[in-house]
Amino acid sequence: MESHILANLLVLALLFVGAPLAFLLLRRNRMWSEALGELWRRRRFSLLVIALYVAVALLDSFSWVGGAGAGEDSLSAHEARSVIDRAFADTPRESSYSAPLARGSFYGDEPLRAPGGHWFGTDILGRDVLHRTLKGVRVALLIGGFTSAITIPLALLLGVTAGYFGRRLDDIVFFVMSTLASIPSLLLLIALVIVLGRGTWQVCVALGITSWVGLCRVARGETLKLRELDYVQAALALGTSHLRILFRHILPNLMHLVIVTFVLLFSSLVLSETILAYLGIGVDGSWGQMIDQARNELSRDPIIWWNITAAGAAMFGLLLAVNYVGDALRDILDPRTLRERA
Amino acid sequence: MLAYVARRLGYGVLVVLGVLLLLFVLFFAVAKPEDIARRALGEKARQEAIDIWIASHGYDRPLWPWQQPADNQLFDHYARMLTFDFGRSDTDDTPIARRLAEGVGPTLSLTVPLFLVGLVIALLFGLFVAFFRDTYIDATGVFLCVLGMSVSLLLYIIGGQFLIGKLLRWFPISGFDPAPVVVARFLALPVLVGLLGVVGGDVRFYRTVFVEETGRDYVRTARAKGAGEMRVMLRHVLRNSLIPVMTRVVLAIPFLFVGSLLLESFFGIPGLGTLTVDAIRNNDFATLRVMVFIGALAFIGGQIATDISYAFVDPRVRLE
Amino acid sequence: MSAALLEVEGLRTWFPVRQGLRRRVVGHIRAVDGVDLTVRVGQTVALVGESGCGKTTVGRSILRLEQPQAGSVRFDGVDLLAQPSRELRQFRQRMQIVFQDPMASLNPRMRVRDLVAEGMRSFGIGGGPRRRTERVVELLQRVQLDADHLWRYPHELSGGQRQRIGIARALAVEPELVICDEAVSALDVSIQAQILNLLGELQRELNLAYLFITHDLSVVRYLADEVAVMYLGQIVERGPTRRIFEAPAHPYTQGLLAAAPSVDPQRRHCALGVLGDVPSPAAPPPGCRFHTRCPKTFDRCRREKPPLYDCASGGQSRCFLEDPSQPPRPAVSPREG
Amino acid sequence: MSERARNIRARALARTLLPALLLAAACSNDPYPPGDAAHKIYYTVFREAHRTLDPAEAYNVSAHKVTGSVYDSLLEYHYLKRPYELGPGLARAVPEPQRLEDGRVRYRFEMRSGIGFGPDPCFELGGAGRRSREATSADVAFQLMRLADPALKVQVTDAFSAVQGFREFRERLILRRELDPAFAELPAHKQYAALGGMEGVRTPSRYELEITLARPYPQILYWFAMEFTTPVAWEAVQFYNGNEGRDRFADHPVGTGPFYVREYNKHLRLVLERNPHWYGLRHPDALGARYPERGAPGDAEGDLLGAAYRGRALPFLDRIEIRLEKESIPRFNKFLQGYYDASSIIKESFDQVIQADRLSPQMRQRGIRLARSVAPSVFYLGINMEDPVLGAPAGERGRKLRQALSLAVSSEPWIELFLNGRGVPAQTPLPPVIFGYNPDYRNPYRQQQDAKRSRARELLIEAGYPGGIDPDTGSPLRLSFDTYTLNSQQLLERQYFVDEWRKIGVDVRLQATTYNEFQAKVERLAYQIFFWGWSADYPDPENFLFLLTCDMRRSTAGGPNTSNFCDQRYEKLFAEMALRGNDAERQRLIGEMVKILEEERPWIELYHVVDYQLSHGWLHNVKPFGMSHPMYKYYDIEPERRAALRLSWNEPLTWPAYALAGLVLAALVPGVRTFLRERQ
Repeated sequence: MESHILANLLVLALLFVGAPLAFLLLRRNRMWSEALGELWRRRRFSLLVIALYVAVALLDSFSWVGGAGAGEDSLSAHEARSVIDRAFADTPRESSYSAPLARGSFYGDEPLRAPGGHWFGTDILGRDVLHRTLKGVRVALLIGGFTSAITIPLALLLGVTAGYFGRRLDDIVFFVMSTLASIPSLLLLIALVIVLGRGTWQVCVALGITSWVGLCRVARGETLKLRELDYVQAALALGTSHLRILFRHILPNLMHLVIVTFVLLFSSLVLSETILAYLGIGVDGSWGQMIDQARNELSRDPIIWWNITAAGAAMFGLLLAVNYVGDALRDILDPRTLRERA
Repeated sequence: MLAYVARRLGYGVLVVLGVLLLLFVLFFAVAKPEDIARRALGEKARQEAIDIWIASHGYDRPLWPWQQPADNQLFDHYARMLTFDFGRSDTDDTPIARRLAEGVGPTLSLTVPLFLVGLVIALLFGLFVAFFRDTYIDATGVFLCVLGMSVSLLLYIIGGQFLIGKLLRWFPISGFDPAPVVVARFLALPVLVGLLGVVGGDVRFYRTVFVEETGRDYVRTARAKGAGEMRVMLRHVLRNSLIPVMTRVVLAIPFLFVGSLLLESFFGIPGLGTLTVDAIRNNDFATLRVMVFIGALAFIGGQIATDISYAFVDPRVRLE
Repeated sequence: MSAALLEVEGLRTWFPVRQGLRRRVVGHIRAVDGVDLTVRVGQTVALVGESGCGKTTVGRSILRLEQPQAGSVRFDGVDLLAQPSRELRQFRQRMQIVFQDPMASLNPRMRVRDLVAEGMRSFGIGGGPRRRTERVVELLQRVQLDADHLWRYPHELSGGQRQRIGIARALAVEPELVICDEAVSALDVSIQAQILNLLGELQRELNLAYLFITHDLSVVRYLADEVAVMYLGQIVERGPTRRIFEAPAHPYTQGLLAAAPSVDPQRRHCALGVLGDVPSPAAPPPGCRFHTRCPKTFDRCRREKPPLYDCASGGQSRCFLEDPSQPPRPAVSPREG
Repeated sequence: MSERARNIRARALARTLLPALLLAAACSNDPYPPGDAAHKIYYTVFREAHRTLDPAEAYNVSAHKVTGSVYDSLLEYHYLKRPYELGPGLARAVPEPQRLEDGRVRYRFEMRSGIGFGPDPCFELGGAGRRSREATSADVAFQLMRLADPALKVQVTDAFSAVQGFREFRERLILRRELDPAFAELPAHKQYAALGGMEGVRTPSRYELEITLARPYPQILYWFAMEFTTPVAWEAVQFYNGNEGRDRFADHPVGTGPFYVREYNKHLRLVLERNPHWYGLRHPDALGARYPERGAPGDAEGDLLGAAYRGRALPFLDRIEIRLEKESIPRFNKFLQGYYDASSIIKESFDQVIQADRLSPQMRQRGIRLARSVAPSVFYLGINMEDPVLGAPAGERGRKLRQALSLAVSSEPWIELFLNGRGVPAQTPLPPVIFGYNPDYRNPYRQQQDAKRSRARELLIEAGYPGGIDPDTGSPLRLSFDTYTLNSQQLLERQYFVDEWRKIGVDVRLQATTYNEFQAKVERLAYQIFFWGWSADYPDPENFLFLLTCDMRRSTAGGPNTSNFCDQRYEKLFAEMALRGNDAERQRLIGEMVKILEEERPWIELYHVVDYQLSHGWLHNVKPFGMSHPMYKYYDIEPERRAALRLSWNEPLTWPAYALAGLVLAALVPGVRTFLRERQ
């Protein structure tokens, strides 16, 4: 099956099954809906910014073949293009650099094909920088999303079972954790990408392998604590099965830690990718790659600033919002404050 | 106590063995020696030369002990790493130990000032922000920290070189020279840029620690006794926050030896970070393996030191 | 007298102490060291002792939340300790536990309805979810809570309300025996009384048996039919409540009673009139375990371990003073009271 | 306040101020130790640590900067004359070929006496206290045998395989080493001697060297103008074996050149100093020992034939410092600041430096000079001729497809975008400075007008892919462009071609892999289009056209013909062309070969590099050479002028620091004041 159809299905599933489900679950659970309400009160702007990024990423993930090709590019009619790509069908490529909203090319001042049409200018190959920046949103969220899709289940599975059942299993998990944690993560990450090969999946898997330990440690430590708590003992006395205890009593009570850890992890993932991009093993189309491609343009004379600025600002905007939300979440979900608010 | 130290060390050794196994799987079982050989020999190398190279580096032997118990790469890997016989670089056959010895000076000359200055600034700024908590200074401080953390170091480096190196001409844009006065010139810019990348997270951490500490009873008591605000912050809060601060500091020390990949390679400092970046760029697995190993060793050592020193210092830490 | 519901014999729960490089077991904390107990249908037995004496471990061992090393716990004639954990489930329905800290024993992420219904669900009581909710409402009413508490979270309730939820949760599975592990210790005195009254009412209505674990003798005076006093993992005295309160036989019980009005654990030590701390359960003193702190110690206490002697006034006491063969000694004048 | 307390205060103050003072003293961008400014030191760069500086192995521009200065060769190019002219170096004259009756060819070199190796402790091996010795023909012979040694990573063995007995010597060496471990332990020169040397290399006397070729190969003389055939001291090879803390020979050059290596930190810098034993000091009249009297037309008008230099004894410089500088922008900025003496132009600053095709006024005002030259090199997109879709197996369809691809991409805009126009669009493999280049020839498949794009579309239809659609699958024809760089900036350069091909409807995918993976693909023949370049070893058309011969095929012979092009007509013409001197017939033969390439399109020729060399006014006698060969012995520097200019150009701008500090203070003061008031 064509990969874009798979991606579409995923987007649709996310939009029409995942999102309502999550919404309902949150609505049903007053604890979470209250936390979200509090978050919304405190960080309205940051949440809106993140929502905007997510929307762009979703629009860029939904693509189909057909429709009018983009100008003279006859191939594009045969390719799956996303909603974002189609939105830029009317801003044709230029021959090379042009400044934001310029009417002529940057060198030579020849008239552009879309005078004033490139809000963020064009890059050396004449591609619209806004278009590329927006496409970077999806890559960034993909890096964060896929990595956490690998990291969180793995970390939870190992951390919670190790903490709950203890003994041998705990010894093994703890040993693996200390082994992985003792390797400087950036070096391990690079080694993994080099060995696994280059590509989005490989980078995500490598990021996942290097980042699950932190979360796993948190999950294990918290489970160790929770396991001894009276309500778990009470559940045991009530004949509740281990599986149900794990899912009803342990997991929900460390979810807040997972969420906070994840949110703070997200920014470090995106930042790590820029280093990978600099080393030539990053993800295609990422902001890291844009920055790396553009890093020498600041030295051009006259200076070409819009490429690096666009990518840097887009990344900065996302990470600032994410960090702010993460900060607020940490306060809101802290059980101590929970009790205080009660 | 002795038993505890011994056990902690024993576990450290076990982790070292685990790290080595992981490295072996990564660099020997997954990577193909032919790739490394071709990279080392250049584009015009013939198969014959590649075979010679692989044989001379011992990459043609069986990997695992069950394939050949006497002479296999796994045992060789363990034996070499544990005796610190690091062998030669895959790219140019220089002894890796020598490159490490050459690189550690420049690396420390960057990381130590960066670490010390960063620590002082982060502590002072953290105290400062905690002192003015809930004022606009605090809010601005936290915002600046988050700001600092949200920007890629890559951007700081590019911007720093452009602004300070090129426009303001304060310091050389890049390079290194061990001569005493000149080295300060070379290090000033990378240290400045590195601070931007490091300080944000540290300040936020320290601020949290300090704010938590100022909420405690003894601080209130001290205030009630009429101690000045400055005195409270410096004498009481700072002193009592030492444990979390020390933890973070001690955990950062091992990384001094690994160096900063980006800073060193952009500023042309011939340290261990550059060594690593070169190894990455050249698929020099022999060197990369050693670098990862050294990093892990430093980290494990640091952790053991922290744990043991806790056991000595903090009566609350149980040894069991 | 009704039939024995729970018979504990020679219960021993030791926790291993590991040390050294190879983590060898070098000793044990003898939390519970040969305890016998009997609880009859519809009866309340109080297990009393200082904190750290192992009384909580007894409760948990009975429910097999801890794994005892030896002895037997017969519930309705079946030895629970010999049961595989699969079989254990049906007995867990018949025995329940109420914990000390109502906040810690209620999952903060669950609503009252789910908390109370959890046991029903796992034992398949009460049919479908809707029926279960109805039953939860009934239970709430039974513990004197309104139905509108149904959808609240524990942190939205007061301490007393929480403990009522804890009781409702225990009752939900229709147990015959409820182990109350310091069930009222964390509550204010006025609320304590309310909960104790509630427990009494429930016992009458549902013909429940209680094993009431507490450090506070005063709490059990009007509730318990029988009292067992524990010291360092062993029962040192037991007997009908009235007898224990009026004529305590064991010096330790006497000390406890003397200290009873005081809530402060530290002051209780002083009031006990005995020196030093509780000895370590890892290395209990030879002879009588209480001899290091007993105001009436004599030679034999240091040499021999006293068995439980039947007391003249009913019950038993682990003290050579009760030994019929022991020549009467000039009694060190006992404390007034 | 007590005396003591005051003391402590003062000390604390000093302690806080000291680093600040130190920083202030350090606040300068001069990267060199003070005192060096007064010397004739030439500063230049290397981009990454040299893997090897062994003259038998080193084969790139950066390494040749060092090896070319440290190792002298028997022959040398004239510094100024163009077309290139070969003259004597360590040899007294350029030898004439002697044809022997069985088809072999013999060259007899006569070396100068008194050629001294640069000072080095390794010569103690030949007698205590010795720091140097005379180089003789045996040292050249030793090096020629090293070229055949399989233990060395020699990349030019093909060129020397014409020497009689070269391959046999190599095989005997392999065999003997395998069979006889004791032999393998011997120092290299003893091993070679034990084998009786190489058949085609003889040293009749201390200063005579006789080379016998099994077949004619007139281009061999060019190889004697390169470091590969320099005299190498056996002492250096034996001593620097990498054991017991000694360097490897590859990291420790010892040669007879005008400079010797005084200090080498692989990851910092390499310092060359005048060689006190250089032959030029004894033979001041030797051609390579003095500055030329005459040059090419135009040289006299420039800076190149100044009266102060003509006929003067070389070298002029005291020292050469080659520093590691990985990134191009800092390197160029340091050049602009006066800390490097010469530089190429980075594309980022091109428009600042060059305006209207000449140096910008700012640059001229600084006294910077520009030298332009076409390098003997070619860059091209190669097509794997063994590919079933694109290559020879596809027959006429493949040929049309290649022609279409060739027509679709244009060199001119690419050169403009990525090289700032510093390239000559290539029509054939031959660059302008090489014999056989025809300035009037226009390749019909490389001419770039928009009209040609429609011709490319027609060719696609003829090839059976109308509109780029493969009729078999009904979807666009998908090809792979296999690149071996992960550098994102180079990927942009590759992306340009992909975008061009898109315009005619061919879906070419950029397959960016590491160098290793690319090599593996080449090994498996799993590649279609690739980007490659060739820089001439010597100025002869043979050195370009051999890249497309059957013998050099990558797939069968592991040679540099990565296109795997093999055409019998081309082969015949090549054999004839290679042996001829530069005459009209040779020109005609080359023309025919070019015609074949024009039709077959194994390459899409892109461009020949035009070097733009900038040098500061204080640096004299710089003429770009083209081939990778450093000419530092001809350079000269005015250190006083340089020191003065550096100072005036690098005054730091300090006001922003004060402004920033003021701003921070201004932001803080009100907050602190209100806060303190509240607390009190």
